Amino acid sequence: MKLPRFLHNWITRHAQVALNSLGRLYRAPSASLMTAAVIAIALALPSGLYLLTGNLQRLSTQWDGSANLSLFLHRSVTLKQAGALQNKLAKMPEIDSVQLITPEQALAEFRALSGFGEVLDVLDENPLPAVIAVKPDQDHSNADAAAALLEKLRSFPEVELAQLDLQWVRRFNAIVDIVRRSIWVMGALLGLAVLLIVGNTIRLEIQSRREEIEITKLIGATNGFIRRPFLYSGLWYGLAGAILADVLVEIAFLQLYNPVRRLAGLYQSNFSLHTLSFTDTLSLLATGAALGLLGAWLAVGRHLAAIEPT
Amino acid sequence: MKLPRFLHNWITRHAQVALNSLGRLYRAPSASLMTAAVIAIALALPSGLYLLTGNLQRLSTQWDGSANLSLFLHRSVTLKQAGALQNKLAKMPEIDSVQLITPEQALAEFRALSGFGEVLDVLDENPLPAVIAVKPDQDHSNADAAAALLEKLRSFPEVELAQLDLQWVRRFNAIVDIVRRSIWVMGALLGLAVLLIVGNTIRLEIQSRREEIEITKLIGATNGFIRRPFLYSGLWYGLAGAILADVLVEIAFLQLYNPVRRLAGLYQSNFSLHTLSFTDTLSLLATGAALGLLGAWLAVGRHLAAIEPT
Amino acid sequence: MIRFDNVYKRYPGGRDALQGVSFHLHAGAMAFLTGHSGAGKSTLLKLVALLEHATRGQLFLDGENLSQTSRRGIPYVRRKIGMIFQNYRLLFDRTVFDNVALPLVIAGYRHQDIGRRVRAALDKVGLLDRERALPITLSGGEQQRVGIARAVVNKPPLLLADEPTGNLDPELSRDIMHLFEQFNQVGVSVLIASHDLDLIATLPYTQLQLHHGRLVKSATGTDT
Amino acid sequence: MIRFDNVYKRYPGGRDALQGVSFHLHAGAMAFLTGHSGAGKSTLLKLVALLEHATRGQLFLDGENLSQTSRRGIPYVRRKIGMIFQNYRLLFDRTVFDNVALPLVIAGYRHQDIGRRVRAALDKVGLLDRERALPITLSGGEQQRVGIARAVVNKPPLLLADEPTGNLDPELSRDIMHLFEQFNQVGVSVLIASHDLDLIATLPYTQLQLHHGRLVKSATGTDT
Ligand SMILES: Nc1ncnc2c1ncn2[C@@H]1O[C@H](COP(=O)(O)OP(=O)(O)OP(=O)(O)O)[C@@H](O)[C@H]1O
Ligand SMILES: Nc1ncnc2c1ncn2[C@@H]1O[C@H](COP(=O)(O)OP(=O)(O)OP(=O)(O)O)[C@@H](O)[C@H]1O
Ligand SMILES: [Mg+2]
Ligand SMILES: [Mg+2]
Repeated sequence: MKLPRFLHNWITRHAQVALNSLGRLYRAPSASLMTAAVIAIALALPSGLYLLTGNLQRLSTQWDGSANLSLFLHRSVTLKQAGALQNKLAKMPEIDSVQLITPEQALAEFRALSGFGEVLDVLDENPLPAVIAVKPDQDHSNADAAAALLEKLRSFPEVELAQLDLQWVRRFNAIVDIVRRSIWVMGALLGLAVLLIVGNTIRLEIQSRREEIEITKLIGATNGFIRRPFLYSGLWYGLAGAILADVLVEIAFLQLYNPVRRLAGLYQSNFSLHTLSFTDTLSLLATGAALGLLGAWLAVGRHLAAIEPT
Repeated sequence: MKLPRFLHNWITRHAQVALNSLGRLYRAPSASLMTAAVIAIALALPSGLYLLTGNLQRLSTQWDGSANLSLFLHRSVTLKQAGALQNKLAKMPEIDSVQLITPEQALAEFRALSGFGEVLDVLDENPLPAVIAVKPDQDHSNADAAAALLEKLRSFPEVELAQLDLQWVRRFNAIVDIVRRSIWVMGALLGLAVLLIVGNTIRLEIQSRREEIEITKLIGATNGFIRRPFLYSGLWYGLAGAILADVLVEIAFLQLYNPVRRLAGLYQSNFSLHTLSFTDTLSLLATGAALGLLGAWLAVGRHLAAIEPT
Repeated sequence: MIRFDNVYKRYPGGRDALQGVSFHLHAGAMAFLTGHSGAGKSTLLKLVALLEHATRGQLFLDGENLSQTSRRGIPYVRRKIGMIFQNYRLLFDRTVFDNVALPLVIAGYRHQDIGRRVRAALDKVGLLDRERALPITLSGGEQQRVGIARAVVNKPPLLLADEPTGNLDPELSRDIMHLFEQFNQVGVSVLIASHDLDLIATLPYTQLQLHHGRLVKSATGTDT
Repeated sequence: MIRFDNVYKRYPGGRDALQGVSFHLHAGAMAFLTGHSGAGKSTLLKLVALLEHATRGQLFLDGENLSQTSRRGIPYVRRKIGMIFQNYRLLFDRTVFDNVALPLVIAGYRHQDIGRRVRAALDKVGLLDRERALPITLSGGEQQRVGIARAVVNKPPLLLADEPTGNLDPELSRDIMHLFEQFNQVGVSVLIASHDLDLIATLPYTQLQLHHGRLVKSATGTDT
């Protein structure tokens, strides 16, 4: 394929500028690294937060924070009858899933949660009833629909008491609310920080190359010609910062991996932290490059026009 | 008091340079604000984290994560006998405090924690024993001493079963471990970031004032004379950043204040977030100024020597 | 090539640098611009290169009315002009070669052409052996000659020189003036601001003399 | 005041700028330094101001052996010298007043003294009315004169001038030379590098002529 001459020239020129500005960064490695490191830290923190919320969400689906109904059965109901009820419920369209908790399982869970441990062994008989945990489907998870479902289930003769776990839902929502607000505050700050850092770096770079800009304007350079290397610098800074950020996030999550495993172990969960996926990494790099370019663009737009040769 | 002439000159000169460099920042307000904002964000995040851990610690002393002993009494023990045992234990030197939990209280607590709620009302009789919660004093809180104490308490005739709440201690420690590691990772990154940002800003500023530095060296300026305005710039940047960071942290915690109150309410706690105290604010300002000065010092040391007039 | 029509230039601050200047430098002509320090010589050259804008009056370059040039058009006007600055204005972090190559790079010349043309220009000012040097390692006169090479490298139709021999010894000054004459002979219009009255007196070109911003002696250029 | 004893200067890259230069400029004497572009004039002046270090040989300023000056001592040597640079080297973001005041500020003069001295120096170069201007708004010759005012403002015992009249018209050049003579008459030693052979020829001072780094004509200065 033969490119038109105009396009060929255009590509050659851009490639040259891109390489030149990369070379300029490479020739001052410690300075460039410092700038990239600052950008990396600013990028790593929101990425880390993003990962944390991702993991939190996975955790919350394991915990299942949506509305749950508990049906406490009469103590006279046999296990067989309970199993039959379970099957009947499972076929109802409003219900997503049901789980039967036998009195023995309920006691074991209580033992684990309360810390009363062996002391319960001294009880003469198991005082707990069998329980069926009911999870409504998506459409019946809101407060009203769940309450209507509750009314319906309450009418089954085996059920002594039906209860909606609103307390737990409220608690979980309160926690999620706090986390969401923290992330919103930090994320906004850090997004701003990336733009400021890149913009500031490019601004100071423009300032320190003021003489060069004036001289090239003097001998007939267009604004586009002058802008180009700065935009590429911004791009490279952002990209380098993103690569470093990726490394930082991986290191940080490696630090957390084992403690989280241990904690999950204590709760009999096999939950483990997920780190950045391939697509995550790609979007981090793209975000870094885009922010770098945008920051450079803003700085160049504001500060390049102010430099006129005299 | 009359200052010696030498000292008087010295002070005048420093005051002049300090004001001059402040004036220089003031004359380029948007640029200075940008730099200060970047520093502020970097300072605000560790300050916010510091506050969070402070609050977490307050919370943990409320929860009391140290080793606890639970004494489950025989069901035949009357409330009066239990009260007498409580008083006897409270007088033991190894023990910090004791709390009697009657079967009724234990049932209520179980009800609240388990979510079984009203279903327990259908029980014929309360199956739970009375419990005495024992908190060892500081010296007997470690695993060995607590185990020895446990052996001793087990021998009381009223006690059916004595149990050390190690599970809860392990869980709490695992959580604390995760939080500590996260903070360590983030704190290290952000501390580095502040130094890098100030250092980078001063480096680029030195670069853009290279001509000025060369010329002043040409006409006989000492290194100290040239260094001074940059050090003051660093100081001002750090200080301005710290002031902004203070504002940011206050705003962020204001965002969190109400959700946390609400959450604490759900747990019947009157816990509320503490924000930066007066001393905290002072140390934030001092830290900002010190980091600014240090960053400037490092940058000036590395880059000023490289500029020699020709 | 250049026509001034009753041009005034007042700088912000109220200083009148040019007052009622009118003259016409024909295409292919060569002329000197003289006058005391602060007379307005550099200002006149800056108006032509659109580094400053006239306060009143009209000026034309190559038939184009410069007061009507848009911002986007300015770079293309400057590319028609080879300008030599009183204070050289070299890039101190680039080699002599890269400095001289700059106008060609800006104009988008091809790599091979650039090398050939740059070396030809450096040869003309006697600095071919210094192409890899940084300007900071050159003597004052050598820097001035790099500036001259940069101005002529892309063979512009107009050469503007502001004190091009201020830092050259008499012999080299004569050589450089001779170089300008050579360019003039192949059709380039040349306008040179200079203090070197002795040297100018030996050459047969028009003199435009400024005195406190007014043209006190002017004549249409005559080609040799 | 200045004594060179078989001084060699080779720049990194292998260029020999000075070769076996010996001369003695007595305290209170005035002399000119001449030679072609690239002969080594600026290099010689830079060695005196410790902007460069001699490769071989010894040089003395005011009796002090400059090859033994420590890094910390360099600024104090420079304060003894009023130096005028070929390329002015003014601070473009400070006013003319602040530029001229700089050596006094560095030396720690008091506020009141500074104002008085700066105005006296600006008056001598005819720029008293421009003290609030920024250097960028001055003509080339005016900038050169600001540089001269800065060099003389703290009355140093030695004046080094590198091409101080390169951008001045002949009349102003004579005035500035006359100013140097006045300084010389009150005891200041003066060494001026210049291409203006015609002007120098009219003045009765020693000439040190350099040719490719070697001193080809030298005589001990004689006071007028
Ligand atoms: N940007 C500016 N702002 C204000 N005044 C200026 C500016 N540039 C030049 N001037 C003033 O305009 C007058 C003419 O300046 P110009 O540079 O044209 O003189 P010149 O003839 O080139 O002098 P020289 O031979 O010293 O270079 C001078 O008095 C100068 O101070
Ligand atoms: N820093 C440097 N590194 C390498 N070579 C240099 C350096 N400075 C000067 N030179 C070379 O040393 C020689 C003498 O330079 P110098 O500046 O002393 O000449 P000059 O007599 O002042 O000339 P001019 O009249 O053109 O200013 C020149 O050939 C120059 O290229
Ligand atoms: Mg001029
Ligand atoms: Mg020189």
